[in-house]
Amino acid sequence: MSKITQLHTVLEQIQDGSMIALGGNVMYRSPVGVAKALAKVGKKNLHLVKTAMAMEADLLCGTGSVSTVSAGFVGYETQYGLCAFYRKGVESGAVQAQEHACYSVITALRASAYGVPFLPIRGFNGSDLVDAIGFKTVKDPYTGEELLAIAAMRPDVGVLHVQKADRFGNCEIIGSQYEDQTIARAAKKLLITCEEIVPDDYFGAHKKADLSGVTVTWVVQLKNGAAPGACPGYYDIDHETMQRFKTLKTPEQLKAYLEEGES
Amino acid sequence: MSKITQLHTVLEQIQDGSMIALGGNVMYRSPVGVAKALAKVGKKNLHLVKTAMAMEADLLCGTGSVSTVSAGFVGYETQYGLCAFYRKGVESGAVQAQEHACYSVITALRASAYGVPFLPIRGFNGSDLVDAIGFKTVKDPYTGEELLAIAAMRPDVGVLHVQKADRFGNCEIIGSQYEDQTIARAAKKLLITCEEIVPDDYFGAHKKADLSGVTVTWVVQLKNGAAPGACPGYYDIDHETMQRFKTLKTPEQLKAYLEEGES
Amino acid sequence: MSQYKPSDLLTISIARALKGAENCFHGVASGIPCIAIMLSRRLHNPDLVYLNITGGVNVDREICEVSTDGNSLYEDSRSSFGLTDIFDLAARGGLDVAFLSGGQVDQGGRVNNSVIGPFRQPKVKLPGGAGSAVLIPNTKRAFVWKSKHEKRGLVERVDFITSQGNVKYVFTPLCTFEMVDGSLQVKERMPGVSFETIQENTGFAVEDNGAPEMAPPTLEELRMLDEIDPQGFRDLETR
Amino acid sequence: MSQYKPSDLLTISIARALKGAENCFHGVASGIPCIAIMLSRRLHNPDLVYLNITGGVNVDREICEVSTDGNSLYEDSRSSFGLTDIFDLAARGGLDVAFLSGGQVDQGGRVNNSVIGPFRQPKVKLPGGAGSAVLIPNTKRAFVWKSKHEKRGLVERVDFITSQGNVKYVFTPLCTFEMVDGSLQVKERMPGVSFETIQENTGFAVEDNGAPEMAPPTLEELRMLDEIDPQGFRDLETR
Repeated sequence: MSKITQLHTVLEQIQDGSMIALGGNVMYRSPVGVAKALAKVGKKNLHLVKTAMAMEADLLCGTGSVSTVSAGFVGYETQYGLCAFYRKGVESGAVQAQEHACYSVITALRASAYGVPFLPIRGFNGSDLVDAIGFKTVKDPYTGEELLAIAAMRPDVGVLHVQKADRFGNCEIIGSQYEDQTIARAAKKLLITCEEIVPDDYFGAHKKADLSGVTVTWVVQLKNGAAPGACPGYYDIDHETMQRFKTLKTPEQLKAYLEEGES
Repeated sequence: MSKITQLHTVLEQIQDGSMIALGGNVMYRSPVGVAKALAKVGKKNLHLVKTAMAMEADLLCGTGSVSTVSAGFVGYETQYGLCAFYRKGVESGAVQAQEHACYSVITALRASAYGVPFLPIRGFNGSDLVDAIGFKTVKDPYTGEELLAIAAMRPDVGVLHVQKADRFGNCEIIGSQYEDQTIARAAKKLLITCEEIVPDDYFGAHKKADLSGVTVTWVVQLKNGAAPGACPGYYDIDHETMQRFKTLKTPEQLKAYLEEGES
Repeated sequence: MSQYKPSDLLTISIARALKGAENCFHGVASGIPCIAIMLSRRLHNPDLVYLNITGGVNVDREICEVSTDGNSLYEDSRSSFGLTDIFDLAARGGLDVAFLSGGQVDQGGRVNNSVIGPFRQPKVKLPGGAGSAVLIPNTKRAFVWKSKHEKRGLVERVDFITSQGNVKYVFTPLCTFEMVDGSLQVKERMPGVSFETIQENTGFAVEDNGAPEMAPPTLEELRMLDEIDPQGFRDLETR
Repeated sequence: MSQYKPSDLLTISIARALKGAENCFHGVASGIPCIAIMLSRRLHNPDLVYLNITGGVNVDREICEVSTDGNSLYEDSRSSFGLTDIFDLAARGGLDVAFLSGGQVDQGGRVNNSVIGPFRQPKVKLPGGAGSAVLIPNTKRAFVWKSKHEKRGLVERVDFITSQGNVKYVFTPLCTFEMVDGSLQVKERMPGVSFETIQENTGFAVEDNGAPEMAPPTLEELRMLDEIDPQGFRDLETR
C-alpha cells in the first residue's frame, strides 16, 4: 500500500488547533516547505513543538497561525539572529511561549512514544521555568526522591523533511537525524516530505533505511522542502533568500513573500 | 586513547556481586565468551540482566556464579528447550528469578540511561508478577492516573559482543542490534568483545559506526565470542556443540566443558 | 484429510484470523505464528505489517531455521523497527495483534509462563512470559497459540498469572477458542474434530455451543505453506 | 597585543580551561566554544571527547560555516551520538563540560535566556535557554561564555532564572570569572585589562582580588586558531 500522496490532501486532514511536531534543527532539514503551506492555507491556532526551531515558527507566527510554541530555543543562529515575527507574537501576547529545555521537549515526546502520561526528568533545579510553565513534581515510589514530571505531548501530526523516501515511508536521512526518530514515534500521524522518491529496491539487505516506514502515514515529494534552510546532500542554506526574508517587517510583506513560489 | 585491552584485565575489574547486562538475544550475538570467562575465574553472586537470555544464564548458574537473574525470558528456543542449570538454580532457591516482562527490563535500563530512579510503564494489568516482584505504582501528577513504576537497574558492567570495533569503541553490528543501544547507555562501564578490530579509517564520512564508542570502556578482541550461538556475517549456531552442551548434567561436567577451550 | 497435518491446520487457522489486521508481532520461539503471518500476507492481507524481535519489517522468505529471532528475519528488511519500538508501539495503543504462547492457559484467558508452585523455589520454573505481561494488556488483540492441545496446558485456573488482558483467540491443533464475556468458547473446530475430543484434551469445561468445523485448508493455502516452510519447521512444535 | 583580537583571547582562554576535561558539549549558536574545543584537542587535550547537537563525535576540521548544528560538524564523524544521547549522558552524571551562553548572566551564576519583563507578554522575548535548564544543573562543570563583556549582559540579578547550578566559569573578552562560594570572582584578566576596565563594563561589583593577567596567546595557539578558523568566524560574535 503506497503512502505517497499530495501535500494539499494532507493539509485537508490537518485541523486548526493541531499540535505539530517538526523535524530537523534550526536551519537544517527543517520542514519549512510544509510550514509555508500551512501558513498559505490559513491554518489557525497551531501548537508547534520542537527542541530548536527557527523559520517554521517565525513565518507561522507572522501569518497568525500559531497559538503556542513549545521549544527550548526559537531563533536563527548567530548570523540571522532572532525570529522577529515569533518575538512580536509572544511580546504582544498573541503567541504563548511554552518555554522548555530542549530535553524536556524530548522527554514530553518520549512520554507520548512510550504511551505514558508523563515521565520524570533530571534537571530544572532552581529554574523559574518550573513555576512559569507549571511543571509538577512526582515522588519516586522506591527511593522517595522528588523529581520534575514532564507531561506527555502527543502531536497530532509530526512533519519530517528527509532526502529520500520510498512509497512505504522508509527514509534515508543524510547528515544528522536530530530528534526525528523520537518525533516519528510520538506523533499520532507522521508526514514525510522528501526531495526524492526512491524505488522499492532502494532499501533492503544492502542498505537499511535510516527511519522505518512503520510509523509513517503520508509521503509527499516536496523538492526544496527545507529551503531556504539546508538539506545535506541537496542544498546548503540559501543566504540570499534568508537575507531578504529577514528584511520582511509586516504580515503583508510576509504574505507577499509566501505567494512568490516555492523558495 | 585506545580502549583495546585483554579480557583478563577486564575480569579483574569486575567485582563479585556485580550487576551485568548482556547484549544480543537468546542465541544471537550473546556474549557467551565473556560468560564462560566469568564462570571460569569463579565470579560469585552476579546479577544478570537481559530481555531474553539463554546460555549465559545457563552456564553461569551451573557454576554457581549467579545470585539473581532479571529477565523476561530465560531459555533456548524450540530446538534446545529450557535452560536446565538455570531452572535447577531457581527451583533450589540458589538463584533468584526476578521475572520481568522484556519491556520492563528495557524500561529499567532506560531509567538508568536517563539518570532517573524510576520510569512509569504501561502494562502488567492483572499480572501476579506485580506482587511477586514488588513493583510499586506512581500517580501521574497531571492526570492522577496510577501507573506501574519500574525502578532503574544500573548495571555495573554492560557486555556486548559485536562483529567489528575500532580502538575508540565504535562498533559495526551486522544484523539486529536487539537492545544493545540501551545497554550501552545504561551501564556504568561497557565491555565490547568483537570478532575483529578494525583500523581508524574503517568508520568515517563513508560509513558511520552502528554503535558509538562514546560510552565504551573496554574493547577486547574475542573471536567466536558468541559461540556456540550465532554471530551474523561470521558464524551460525554450532549445533554440534549445542547438542553436547545440552547433555551436561552436573557442575563437574560443565566445568570440564568450560576447561576444554574456546568453543 | 491425509494431505494436511495438525501443524498445517493450526498455522492456517491463525493465518485466516489475521485477515483485516493492520500490524502484528511475534517474539522468540514462535515458529507457527511466524509462518502463519507470512502465509496471511501472501494469501489475503498483503498490507499486514509484520514485526518481530529482530527489527525486521515485512520479511517474506523461505523459513530456514527454527529460531524466530535470528538474522533470517532481519537481513532482507528495508528498515529496522526493533523490539523496544514494538513494545512502545503497543504501549501507545498502536499494535493490532501480538502472538503469545503459555505453559498454562486458563478458561479466563489468563496465561502462566512463570512458575508451577510457589514463586520463590518453584516446583517448576518456566522460561518466563517474555513480553506477555505488557503485550497482552496493551495490544488490541492478543493471539495465544498452544502447539499441543493438552489438559495440562489448558487449565481451569492457572497456578500463576503472568499476564492477562486482551486475549482474543487461543489457537490449538484441535480448535480455536474465542474470548466471549471473559471466558474461552469454542469458535471453530478443526475438520473432523468433535466437541468430545476437545473436551477430553481440555482441562476446563468446554461447552458444545454448536461451533462449526473450520473449512479445510485449500490447495492454495497448502501450496503456499510448503513454499514458506518447505522443511516443515512448523511440525517441530506440534510433534 | 596587535597580533591578537578579543575573539582570539576569549577562544584561547576557553581552550586552556578545557585541559583535563574528559568530554564536552556545545549547542546551537556556539561558534566560540566550537573553535575553542577543537583548539584544546589539538593543543593539550587530544583525548577530550567532543560532542555537539548533530551527533558528530570528535569532529576536527576547518570551520566553514557560522552555524554549529549543521552537517560540517557531523559528516566526518566515525559515529553518531546525538543530542538526546548527550542530554541523557548529562542526566546520569556523565557529562564533564557543557557550554552555554545567556542574554543575562548574574553574579550568582544564574542565567537568563527567557524574557526581560513578565513571562507572559514580556518586554523582550529572548530565544530560550535551549538545553541550559537541564545542562547547567546536570553537567559537572557548566562553562558560560559572553562574547561581549557589557553591563547589560553581566548583571547583579537576572530578570528571570532560566537556569542555574554547576556554573564553573564565565568567559568574556575581558576576563574569566570563576564561581567561588556561589559568587563570580575574577580568576584571570585578559592581557592588559585592568580591574577598573572590567568593573566599568560589568553590572555587578567586581572585587579586585589580585587575579593575574592571563598569559598571552602563544604563537602556536594563534597559528592553530587560524588553521581551525581561517575565515575568522569567531569574530562574528565579539564584533
